Amino acid sequence: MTDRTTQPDDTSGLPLDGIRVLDLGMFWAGPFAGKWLADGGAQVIKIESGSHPDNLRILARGVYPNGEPGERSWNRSGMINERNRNKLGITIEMGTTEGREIFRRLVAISDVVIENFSNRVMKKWELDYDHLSKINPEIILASVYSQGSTGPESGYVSFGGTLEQLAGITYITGYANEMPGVLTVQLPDPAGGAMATGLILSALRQRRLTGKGLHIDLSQRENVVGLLGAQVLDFGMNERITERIGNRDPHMAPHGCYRCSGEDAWVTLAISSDDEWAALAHLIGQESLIHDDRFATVGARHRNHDELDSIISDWTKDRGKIDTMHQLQDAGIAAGAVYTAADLYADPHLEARSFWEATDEPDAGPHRFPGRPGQLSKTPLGTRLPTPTLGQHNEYVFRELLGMTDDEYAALETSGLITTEPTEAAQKGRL
Amino acid sequence: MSGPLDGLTIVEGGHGIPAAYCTQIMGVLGANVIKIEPPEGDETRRLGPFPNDAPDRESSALFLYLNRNKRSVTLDLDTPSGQDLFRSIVKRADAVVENFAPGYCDERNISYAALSDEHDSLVMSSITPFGQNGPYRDWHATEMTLFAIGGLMNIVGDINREPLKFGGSPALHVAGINSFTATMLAMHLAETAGIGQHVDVSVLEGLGASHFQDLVDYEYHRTVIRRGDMRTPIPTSDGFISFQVQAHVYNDFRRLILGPDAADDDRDAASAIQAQQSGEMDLEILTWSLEKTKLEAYRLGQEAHVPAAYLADMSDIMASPQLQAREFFVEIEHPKAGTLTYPGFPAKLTGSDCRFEPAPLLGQHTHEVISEFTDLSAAEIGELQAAGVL
Amino acid sequence: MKNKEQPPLSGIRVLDIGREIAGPFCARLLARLGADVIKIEAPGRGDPIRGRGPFQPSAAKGESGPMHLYLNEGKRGITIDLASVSGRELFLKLVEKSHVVIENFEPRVMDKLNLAGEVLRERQASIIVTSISNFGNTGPYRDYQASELTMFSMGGHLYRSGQLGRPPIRMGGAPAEFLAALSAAYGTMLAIRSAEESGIGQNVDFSILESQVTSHAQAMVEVSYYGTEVAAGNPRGETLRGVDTKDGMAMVSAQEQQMARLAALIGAPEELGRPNPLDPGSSKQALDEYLSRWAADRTKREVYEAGQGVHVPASFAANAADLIESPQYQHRGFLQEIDHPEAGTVTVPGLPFQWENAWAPTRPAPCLGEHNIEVYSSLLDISREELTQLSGAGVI
Amino acid sequence: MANRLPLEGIRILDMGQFWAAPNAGRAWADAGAEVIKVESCRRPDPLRIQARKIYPDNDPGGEHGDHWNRSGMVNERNRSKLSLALDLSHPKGRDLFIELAKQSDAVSQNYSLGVMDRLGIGWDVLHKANPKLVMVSIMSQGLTGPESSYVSYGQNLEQLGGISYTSGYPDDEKSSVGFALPDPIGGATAAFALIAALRHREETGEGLHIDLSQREAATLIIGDAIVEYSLTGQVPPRIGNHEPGSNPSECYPCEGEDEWIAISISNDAEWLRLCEAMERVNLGSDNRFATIVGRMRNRDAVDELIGEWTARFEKMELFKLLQSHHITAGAITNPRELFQDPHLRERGFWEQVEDYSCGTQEYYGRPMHLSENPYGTRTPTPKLGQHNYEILGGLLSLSNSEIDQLTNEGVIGTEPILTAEGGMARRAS
Repeated sequence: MTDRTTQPDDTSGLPLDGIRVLDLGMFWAGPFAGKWLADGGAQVIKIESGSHPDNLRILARGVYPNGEPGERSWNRSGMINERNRNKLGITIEMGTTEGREIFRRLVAISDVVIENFSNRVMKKWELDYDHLSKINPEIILASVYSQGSTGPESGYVSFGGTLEQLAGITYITGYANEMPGVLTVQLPDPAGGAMATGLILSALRQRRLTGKGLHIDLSQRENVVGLLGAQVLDFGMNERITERIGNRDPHMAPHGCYRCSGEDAWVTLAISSDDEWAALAHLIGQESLIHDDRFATVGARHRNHDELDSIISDWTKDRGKIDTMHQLQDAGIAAGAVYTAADLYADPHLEARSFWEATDEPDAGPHRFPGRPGQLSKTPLGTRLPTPTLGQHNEYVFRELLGMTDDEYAALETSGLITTEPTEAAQKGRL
Repeated sequence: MSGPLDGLTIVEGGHGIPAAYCTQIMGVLGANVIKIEPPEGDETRRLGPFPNDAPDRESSALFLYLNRNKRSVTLDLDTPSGQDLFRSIVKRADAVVENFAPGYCDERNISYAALSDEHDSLVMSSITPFGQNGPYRDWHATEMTLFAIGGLMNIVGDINREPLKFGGSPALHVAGINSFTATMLAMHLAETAGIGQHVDVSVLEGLGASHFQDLVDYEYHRTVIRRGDMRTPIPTSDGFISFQVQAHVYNDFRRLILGPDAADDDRDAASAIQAQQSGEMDLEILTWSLEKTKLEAYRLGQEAHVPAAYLADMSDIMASPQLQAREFFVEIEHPKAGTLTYPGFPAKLTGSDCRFEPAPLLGQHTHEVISEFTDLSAAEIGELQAAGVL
Repeated sequence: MKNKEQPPLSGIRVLDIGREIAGPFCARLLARLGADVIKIEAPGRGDPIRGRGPFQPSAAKGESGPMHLYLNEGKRGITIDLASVSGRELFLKLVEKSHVVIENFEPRVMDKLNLAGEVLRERQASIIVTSISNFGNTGPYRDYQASELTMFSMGGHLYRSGQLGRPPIRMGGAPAEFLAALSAAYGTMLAIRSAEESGIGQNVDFSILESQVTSHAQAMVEVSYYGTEVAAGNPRGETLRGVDTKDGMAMVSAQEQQMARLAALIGAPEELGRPNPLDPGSSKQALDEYLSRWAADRTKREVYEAGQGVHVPASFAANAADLIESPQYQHRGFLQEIDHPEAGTVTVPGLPFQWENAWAPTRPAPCLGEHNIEVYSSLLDISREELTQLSGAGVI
Repeated sequence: MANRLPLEGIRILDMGQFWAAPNAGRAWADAGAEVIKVESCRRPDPLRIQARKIYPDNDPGGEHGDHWNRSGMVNERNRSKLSLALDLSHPKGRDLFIELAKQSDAVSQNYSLGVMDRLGIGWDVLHKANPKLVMVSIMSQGLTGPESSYVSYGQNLEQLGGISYTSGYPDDEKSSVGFALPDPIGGATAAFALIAALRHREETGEGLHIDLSQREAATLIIGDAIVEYSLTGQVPPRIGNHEPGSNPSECYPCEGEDEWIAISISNDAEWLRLCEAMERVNLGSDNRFATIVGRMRNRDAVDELIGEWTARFEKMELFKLLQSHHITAGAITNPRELFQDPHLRERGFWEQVEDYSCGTQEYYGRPMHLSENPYGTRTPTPKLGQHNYEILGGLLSLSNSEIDQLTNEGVIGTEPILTAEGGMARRAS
């Protein structure tokens, strides 16, 4: 259905070649799904507006090359550039009837719409599934809600961090027998984005079977609770509330994170069997401990875990974390140095796997960003296009895809329905 | 139709969480999942918790959750007889999802190359900690070590103490979601163009692609982000809450705590928030929070459009009005473990329903599946059982 | 003094680490007499005999095979990985609370596990280790591999079986292993008796091959006295002198002094009942012809009853159905019904002898690891938390 | 203490005849029990004087002409016992027996049903005389039940116990061969049943009567068939030489006339090792044979290619060759070969016994060694009535003249009175 003659990139042969996606996603979860589909060869059109650009373009404390916002800072924000590759970028003032009319025209020629607004927004715009399916009965609307479209808390706003708390991860994360902490890695967003992508692909299959589009009502909170199935069942089985146990493990011992030489340098290791324990004892030159009653058996190692920790720390504390990781792995022991971003970028394994992908944003310059968890043998996925600048592909989308005339297009620009710059008000947020 | 993946037959192999969670999702969505277990069973059958803490290979909470909706076939893949049966089953399946160690399948002549030989549109997803190649290919890994190498552990915990893993095994579960997505991507091409392929999923790379900010900080201006001083949440009468205050809601937040007639803060949002986070309003916040339950405080915050959250433990999760209103939890009856409450599915798709059948007993469907997928007679199946292959 | 309601071996605890047939059956005999037998299996896979069907199509793996249900009835079941340090320690703790260990691994295995009798007796001086092996724990064939077929082949019986031009044919069931188990149970009882007197345990080294050699009626002494067995030359082709009946095979083994009664029974001429001393063969043959005609329109049981009615040793080839319906077995209560959680109600043979309260009330064969909690918590009082740790590490 | 034999101090009156019961008696005697073989001159153990007699070099006479003491079947299985030849049909004989029973721990017998009672030494009598006495009756079909009076030989019991039905070629019900195993099975069962009963008696102080059925003992061998039938309602089929799970498992021809070797391949790896042994490695990857299903479906081809290979070897050479490749195999050996077998020789399985009337002979030993109780043949099989004086004088403290008197009255003796042989065949062998 897509006119390829002037399409900015070539997706032929890729799995999703020919699928068009309208990506209204903001922040992370929504755009993450859009990126997945774009990687897969879909034509993903990221839709923002001057008044409401993706917030990651205008964060209060954004990340810019060499820390300099520079001109057009909204195109230089690392957070936006890291997660919108392979997309086309356009702007539409969705707040206006005219803007939404244009959007409807795009819906008519698209397969998928992704949004992660709070559940009020699309209704307010009369762009919820009922309305969209009237425009295009085969449309698939993927709503990446924080808590789903229904229920008393469905309107509540959230971020990855708050979802971790609401879904129970934060409560079970922390130092044993101490107060909890507000600890986050924002895992819910990539998890929700990936789940949404899989569901969109499943929905495409359902559409192939039924000829009908559908609405995906995804709750990120539920998606995260789903990562804790065993803990949920444990509550029902044993009326037990999972508590914080630091870096310990219910089954493996020793199992922990040990200080190495250097600033804030650490290595983790996990022992799952008597044989691995023997291997560790050999490695740290303490063969005598192998049959020591305190450590010889599984139960004993759990009971005397504190003693073990100090013995292991004594060994690790004067060693480099990376060398230690290699030594442990060479001995057949599961171990991992606590990597910083710098360590990740320097890691030879990821290098050998060509995990990092080069992009060259018009306003931010060449950089390397992470690839993806899955690689396909016959249709390798990669970075074809850098993250678009705000409204970068307005012309292609409105002229080529919607077939607007020069006058119509000029009218759009002058009316301010489309733009390549955030409004003053929008930029104020960054101050 | 019951689910979007109706009619898909998925063969699952290997041990542990990622592959099992991936196919668990597919099973809920309607796929016919055949779990190939070694005669001694999937390792997760050994992992607690168990009902009444009584270890039993049929009632591991982790196993019950990861493997619902599946059929279990026991097969000794170390024998040519077992490998031959595996190939016959795959011949009639659409996809294989496995997390055997790298090289395992090649040694047994059930690699993608071997399997796709007679099956062009076969999709095979291989999930491993570090991927199918590269120097760490054969390294051992656990949730914690991957969380560490993945660069996430570095930002969890207190800067003056050891970094922390997340509780439970979320990273390995997310790897399962990533595998689901990658597999579906390949399935799309297989079903529309008849082209199958091998999908190489790396748990580590999934984590590497899941950083919010610190990678960019390093790439853009070589700043290494570490965990800071651990912020403790705000205590309430019965637990903890926290606010994630941003510029555009900062004054709403002031009014929430200080009262409706509190004046706007005239500082710029950024520095105001910084001040607040470094404890400027702590006393006022405590006075406000301590006389509320965590749920009340959470609601009041949200109604004031301030992103608020409470630290939910498992009892809070099960009692959550929101999750209950969504009918998120489902009850499943299992012959050995009894009727238990499980997480349902995080999404509702119009026009299809989710499926929730109990996890299989070890080898429960060996006879059924072997007769369905091969031409073996009952006597031949009996011989294979006696020989320990099935 | 113990009251006589208690079975004879009450108070004796047996650790059965046997697999397949011989070891487990030996332990089962002791269980039937009231010993507390704990069957110890490898985690996950369990005793390979569990794989022997037939199974109902949707049966849980390894729980409802007839041979398993038969051999392991009356025992409690737990799992231990004996090859792991933690598992070995668990086992040794159990040894401290037990009297007998029964094993039928290949001879080198117990040494490799560092669980030889001498080692066990460091923890429990009175422990008895009964080892049932194919060729015994010494000698050139010590480490040779064997199965029921190959053991029976070497036992000196098979050479005269079957028909010329066809391979020799073994005896049904698993006679070599079952006979060995019965004799090993005797050896074990002797050692128990000795240990109860002296407090000192010992090793019982049992050889299946040797038990086969001691199972000959006369061949061995013939060889010893004559230098050859009488049946030497080519004995094959001689099969049971069976007669066909309406519903199977029967046999009438009349001796000379019984011929007359047999002749009368089957309506043969009287003179056939008085074999001609010069040519006994001919009259025997003639008698056999009458016999087959007589038997042809009778059922196997009728032939059996009629023959026995005139005190002639008659019998019929009973199959499993005949045995379950046998009035004799029913009268003696030799076969009993047991309810098994997976298999339902099954009929299992008891012991071939009885006296008042000889038999312990039995229990069905255990599911894999069924009694882990019971045994580990109550006997070794290990916490459930630690059990979960052990389970996670694959030790139990 | 430990090297004190397990059954030392136990006295057993062994009235066993023929095979099964005397075997049990020998087992007890070897283990230290004082086992008195009670026969009578009128009714000695039939094997002394009756069918299937085997004499050294086939010569009944020997130097003393006491052929009844030269019967191999008796001498093989009555070692380590004492012999008392006592006429139980004589009132004095019966009374003496009862007196002995008072001083004994156990009585073992395998007469036909009712004989002991007719002799006036049934369980009730003996139990009254000695409440602590344990008696074991080794019967064809037990002491009770509608068929308990039926007569049978080992082969009949093989049939009635269900063994014959499962034996033989799958395609030929009549092909099953009698091995008369119910006798050794019955003997072994009796041996361990008595020790269990003795323990029970010592703990409860009460004697008891063991009612043993050889038919039931035979059924133990096929007990799984009973369980299977109760589960499936199907009578398990005859499977010949096949072993469940092993493909192939069969006897294959070897060099020489009617020589065979049994091979049982229990998994694919073992099949590969066989292919190596046969120097046909290419077969390992041959899809017809590489898997269990393949070998089942090409059974004839498998048997053919193995058979033509094995036929080139002498069976014992092949046995060792296969075992060196860790392949489960066993040569079909005959008693002569077993008698010479180096393994049994090295294990000291054969015992040289200086018999009273047969010179030095070799007999099989026992299938087990007890590390702390090295036990075995203590004395040769006694001559008929050899210990009359010792026993009556020692245990019943009769004077020599009293014993002479009994001899003259024919109550005891040392020579069979070759009359009453009738009815022997009716006894359970």
